[in-house]
Amino acid sequence: MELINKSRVKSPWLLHYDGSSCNGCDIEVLACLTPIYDVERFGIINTGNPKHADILLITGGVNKKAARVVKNLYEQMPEPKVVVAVGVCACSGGVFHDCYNILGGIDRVIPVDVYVPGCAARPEAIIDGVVRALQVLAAKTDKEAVV
Amino acid sequence: MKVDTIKTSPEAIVASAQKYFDDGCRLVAATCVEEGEELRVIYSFDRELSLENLEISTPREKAIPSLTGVYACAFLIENEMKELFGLEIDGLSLDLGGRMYLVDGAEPAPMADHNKPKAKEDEKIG
Amino acid sequence: MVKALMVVLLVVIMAPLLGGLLTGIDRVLTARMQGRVGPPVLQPFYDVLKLLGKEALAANRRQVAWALGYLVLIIASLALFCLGGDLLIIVFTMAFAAGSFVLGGFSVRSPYSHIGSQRELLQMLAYEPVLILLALGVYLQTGSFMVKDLFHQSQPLLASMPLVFIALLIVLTIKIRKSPFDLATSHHGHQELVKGITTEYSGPYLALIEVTHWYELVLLLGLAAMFWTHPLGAGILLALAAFFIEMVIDNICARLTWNWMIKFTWTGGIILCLINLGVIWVLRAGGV
Amino acid sequence: MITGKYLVAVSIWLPVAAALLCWLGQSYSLRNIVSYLTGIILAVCALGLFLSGPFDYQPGEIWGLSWNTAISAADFALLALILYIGWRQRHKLIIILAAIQALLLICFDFGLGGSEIEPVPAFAVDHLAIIMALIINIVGSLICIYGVKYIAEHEEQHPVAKSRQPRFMFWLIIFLGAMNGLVFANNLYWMYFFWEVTTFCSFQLIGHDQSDEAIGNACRALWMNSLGGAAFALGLVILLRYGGGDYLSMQYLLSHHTAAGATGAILLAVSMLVLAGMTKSAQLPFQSWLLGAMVAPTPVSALLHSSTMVKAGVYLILRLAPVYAGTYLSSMTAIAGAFTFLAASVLAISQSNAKRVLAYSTVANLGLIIACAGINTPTAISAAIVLIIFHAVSKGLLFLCTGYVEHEIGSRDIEAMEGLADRLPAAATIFTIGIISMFLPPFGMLVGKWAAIESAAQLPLAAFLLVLASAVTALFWLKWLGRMLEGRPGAIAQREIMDSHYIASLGGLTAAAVLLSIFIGPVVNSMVTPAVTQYYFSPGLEANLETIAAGSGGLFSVWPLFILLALIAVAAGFLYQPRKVKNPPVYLCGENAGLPESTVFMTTGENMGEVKLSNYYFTGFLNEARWSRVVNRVGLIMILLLLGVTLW
Amino acid sequence: MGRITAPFGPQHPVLPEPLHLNITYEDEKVVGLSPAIGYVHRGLEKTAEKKEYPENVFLVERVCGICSFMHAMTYCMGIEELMGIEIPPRAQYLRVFYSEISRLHSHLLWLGLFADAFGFENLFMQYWAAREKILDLMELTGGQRVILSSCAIGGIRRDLNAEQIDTAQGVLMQTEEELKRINPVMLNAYTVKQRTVGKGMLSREDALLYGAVGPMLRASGVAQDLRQTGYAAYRELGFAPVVETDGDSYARALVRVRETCQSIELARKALERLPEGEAAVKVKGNPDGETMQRVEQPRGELLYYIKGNGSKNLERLRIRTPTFANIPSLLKMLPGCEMADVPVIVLSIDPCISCTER
Repeated sequence: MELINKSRVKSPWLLHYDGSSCNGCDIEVLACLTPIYDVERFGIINTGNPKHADILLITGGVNKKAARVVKNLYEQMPEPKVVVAVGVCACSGGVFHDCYNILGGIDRVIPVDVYVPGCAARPEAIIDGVVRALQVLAAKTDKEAVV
Repeated sequence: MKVDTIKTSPEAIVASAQKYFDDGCRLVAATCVEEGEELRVIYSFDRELSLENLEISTPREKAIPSLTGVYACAFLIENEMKELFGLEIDGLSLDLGGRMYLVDGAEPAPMADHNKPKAKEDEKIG
Repeated sequence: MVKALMVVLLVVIMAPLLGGLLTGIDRVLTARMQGRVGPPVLQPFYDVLKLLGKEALAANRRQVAWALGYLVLIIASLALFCLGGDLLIIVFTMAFAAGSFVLGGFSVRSPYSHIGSQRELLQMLAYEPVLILLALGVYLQTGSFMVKDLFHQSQPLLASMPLVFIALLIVLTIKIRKSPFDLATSHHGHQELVKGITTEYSGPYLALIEVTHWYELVLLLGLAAMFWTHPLGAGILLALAAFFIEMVIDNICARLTWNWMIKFTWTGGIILCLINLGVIWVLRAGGV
Repeated sequence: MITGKYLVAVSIWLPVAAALLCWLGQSYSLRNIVSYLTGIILAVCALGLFLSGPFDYQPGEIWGLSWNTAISAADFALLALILYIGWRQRHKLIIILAAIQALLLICFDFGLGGSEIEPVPAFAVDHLAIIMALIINIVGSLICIYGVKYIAEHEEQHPVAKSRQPRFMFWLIIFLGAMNGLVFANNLYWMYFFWEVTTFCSFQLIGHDQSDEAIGNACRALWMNSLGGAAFALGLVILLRYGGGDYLSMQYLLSHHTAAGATGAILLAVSMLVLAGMTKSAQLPFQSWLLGAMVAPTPVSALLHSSTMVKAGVYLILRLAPVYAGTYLSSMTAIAGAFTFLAASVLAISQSNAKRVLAYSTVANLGLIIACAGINTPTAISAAIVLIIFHAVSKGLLFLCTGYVEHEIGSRDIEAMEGLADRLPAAATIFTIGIISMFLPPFGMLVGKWAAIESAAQLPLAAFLLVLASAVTALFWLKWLGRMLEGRPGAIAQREIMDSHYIASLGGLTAAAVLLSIFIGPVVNSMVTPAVTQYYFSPGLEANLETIAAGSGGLFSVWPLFILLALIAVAAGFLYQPRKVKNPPVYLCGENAGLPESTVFMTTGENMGEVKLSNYYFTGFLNEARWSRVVNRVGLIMILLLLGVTLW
Repeated sequence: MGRITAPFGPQHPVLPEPLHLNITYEDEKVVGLSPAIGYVHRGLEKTAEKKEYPENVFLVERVCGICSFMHAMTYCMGIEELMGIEIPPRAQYLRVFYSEISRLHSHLLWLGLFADAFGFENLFMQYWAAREKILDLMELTGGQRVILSSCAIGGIRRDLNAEQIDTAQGVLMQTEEELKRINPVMLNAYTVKQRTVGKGMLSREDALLYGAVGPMLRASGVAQDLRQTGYAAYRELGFAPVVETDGDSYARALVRVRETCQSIELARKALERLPEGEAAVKVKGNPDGETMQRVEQPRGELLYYIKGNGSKNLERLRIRTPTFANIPSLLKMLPGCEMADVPVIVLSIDPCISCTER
């Protein structure tokens, strides 16, 4: 059990979904995978499949159509899982908060564990967000173990 | 300042567009502007890097013909106008039924202000 | 009998450790080739351990049973191989294992896993003849289909079957899911198939499949090592070299389509084998 | 061998009597009882023969006439009947071929030798014949039992003015008698008679539904098999003319040509018989009659494919194998068989009709068996016999299951069978076992295929074709099986109620497929090895057979694998506990519509779409008609070469 | 024969952005297709009417995070025209510089994603590693990695100093060298050609019929690049469009590869000839009247229609982005292709859904 909990923080698999973002944060998320930032150092893989993912990384606010998608993806992820909202739009809706088709931040649809600010969020901030998400993940599993 | 346009009628728009098409011009965009009761649609064509615009005006409830028969690409533009301004369009090759951007239950024609005094007041208060 | 059981036990325990380590090395070296640092060498173990701790999701029991079948049958073929068994039977058992994997993908009404299974079937179609021809080649060369009889050979198999070895490299690319033939499970992400057959597996069930891949890797490298049995060290080096070549190929190729794969293996791979076997056959006929 | 004699008589006459009873009795319950009773008695007879071992048997006279004369008369009567059918159907080929046969028979009976023919023992029951008898009488009887119920349901679905069920059962059961006669016959002239009877029975059964398509296909089966019959008759004439009366005895033929192989005219006659066998086994380019035969009710297909008809062809070819051992004829046979194996397997990929897939698979496997006969080493012959046994069981099972499913779901299309595992769990399980037993270890078919490839190493071209074909086989089986196993997440399997006839036949064959594979060692030792050692005496033979039997040499013992399979089934139960595992909807790119049907998704214009799945059929590339033309040409060339090398 | 129907997107590992295609396959051939968008539609045009016109510069920058500079520039050009503002020459040259490095980063990003679409992970990494240098350059000069906010009504917000210009020149030269190493793989590797040559054919006629723009149009043999009209300082710098005639995915990649080299050249020329003086002028008053502005964005022609009424708020802002114009041609190119080619063809238009839906 101990071993599994330790492995959990060493092998976070990401699912990245572009909510209703302007692409700015998206390309920064992708930039995290590339040689300069190379998140695979931390065992992070961008899986692209909710059923394999531990961390849901959402960029951009959420509009009415995307809300359904975000909810579906979240529900298809196996427990334990955490959600990271990347960028100010994902946190609160950002510059688009009063657009007619925008519901607001991701937390309007699913529970968010970590908020990463920035417009666009910098890769360093995103990595930091993921690391914080891992702490949340570890805390979540500890709680489960107690229960 | 005003964009140079050639005014035409909704009935003649397809034939005019056909002429542009035959000249090898590209359909760049169709822009819908709300002017009081009427909707003004500006069709922009590209002729050797210069813009030529056709303009029509139509009452909101009256349908205008679709250009998809001439320019296949028009379906996206026209669906957008239909959805966001409530402009009726006849003969769309692929009609997304006002559900290109919006979901069921969303407020119709969100770009059009006319007939929506309440929404305006809210804004003013905000 | 007791000895055989010991061997089997050793295989069951050691192979995944070795396979996981090799996978880790693969990931590090691949990252280095791409100008990245890459994960820790032990990363595959972390991944599998983590998956074991995740919530189990599955569509139905069949899906799980076939995944388990994949694991068990691959272990069985590896055990047969280590016991020096009949190559044909090893190949057929591997086919059953792959078939089991395919059926696991088919067990869910999911488009991506379904298409992954169809593709895996096409992959089987592509590599199966080469593997059986390899066994036939071994027979023509040694007069026996038994792996253990290879150890009585003074001359390495590589000397008489170089072309078959090249064909085996093609098979290896398909089997360990490297570009240009990473078609059915999307070992590397970002594919039209999402994760292919494994799309609908998660948590411990996915771990099962990962571990099976490790066993399979060891078995396949074993097949490569078979080409140089005396001294066995040379064979191991040969296998590692083959593994390294696969990594390089993976990093210099785009992923190709299944049509291309079938065309390539059924012409290139099979013809390589045929020429090689033909030469052996003629030489043998001439010699006798 | 007093008892043996009776057993032979019962095996041949009981089906005739039972068939008549069915025809005259007209009642369902009568047919029911008759089929069960006949089945049991025939099975007991076959087991009795197995226990009693080989013997020769010459029946005495009947009403003062020699049996030889009676058979002659029956032969002519049958040919006359076929001529009449040909005339009524306005089918020139049938008329011509029947006429040729009649002429050849006239030559045989009156032109050559005449009464000087030495009477040879009519029946010689050897080990191979016993194996065949076991297959015919056990598998065949199960199919007849199944047939009683099936044809009744069939008529409910396709009502006819006057019930044709009695007629159907008549031909179905009499088929068994004819096959028994065929495999026991030692006198080739007798064998020819039974050969023609099976042809005629199959004609009647294929045309059962009386639709234009059914009649057309029945006629095609008749003329193609008449071609084989003509080749058979020609072979007989040549044997008699150039060899003499003794050569009409299969035993004599075998014992006089074991070591060096036959030469000259005898070999030509043998090649004619091989050709006859190939038409009957629907080898390229004669496969179309067997595919056409798929219009018949499914028990007919099952019978034709597993225990009768096509097996008669391979039986004859296998039987004669020692005679042509070591000749070019042998090698050509091997290559032709292997080519059929490959071509039919490839064509099977393009089919979505389950019965056509099964038909192509039969053609392919018969090709494999014939290839083994052509490779003609003791191991290869053992492989061939093993394949005959296991193919009969598995193919019978698959056909019967297809028929059952067809009646349940109203389609025999593979695509319509999607999700069968949740709709008809028992049928899906049977299919799973049936399909796996066709080509995967540790089942008998694979053991046969393995031995075939091992022995084919002697003959590189054949080996190469076998290797390719064996890879192709997996493709069409697995994709079919995959469709049936498909399930929506969390779907609960429905209860399935199966008729007792179906339980008996499907259950019996499933058990046979599994048990025979588990006990393949004893099966090989007690049945296959004696059959091979009868005619082959070569050093190293024992060792080879040991390998198949126990596998100690090859380290391939089927038991561990069976134990592993059982282990998987049990462990899966532990690994997947329905209460602990969640079944979320499948991944649909996040667009799941949230309905209980987990495969509905939201799409263009906020409408709902549903996931549709299908197998790949490669129809663009694998056009059946075009490829059939190509492979038929190659097949024809192979047949011509086969005859050519004999003459040369 | 049976057919497979399955959704492709909105969330899909191969798609960086949400786009939904409901595709029907036969074996793996695409035989039916219906698109759906709207996952990123925010209603930005409407919001622009509520904001004051100078604020809108920041809003339109977020139409798309990749080509945000171009959006800001086009908007500014429109407002400047309505208000009759003449911006200083230095600002014109700086606009060219920023446009070109934006294009460079966008094309490199695309080349990487394109490589990823056909499963060439290493090539993806190489292009993105090269792209990081450009991002560093953006950060150095604009203070941000992706959304620059350099453009303002009346000119350029932050002028470049000599040191920055030197660094920029160095980075551009370095990138050129780097690309000389990477580009041959994209253009000559056998496996890459197998996946791109002949895939997603779009003839010259179809390109016009379906309204394709930008590299798509140029790869189909139409020599149209709005930089030819000579806005900003393009007339002074001299410009000829890159054209290919094959109209397949390979041609599109080739156009973009050649355009990266052209961009480096243009950016360096702009810096070399950078006139001295102010980088911006003061702005007073409110826009009145209507105008249409067109600019060549990395993905093609971008059109802004701006209508002011003399108040701080605009009456209408309409943005027609290049991807919006390029999406219809997907309906032409996808049917008949292999499933594996779907991502390649979809990416070959360089989709920017965020632009499309605003």
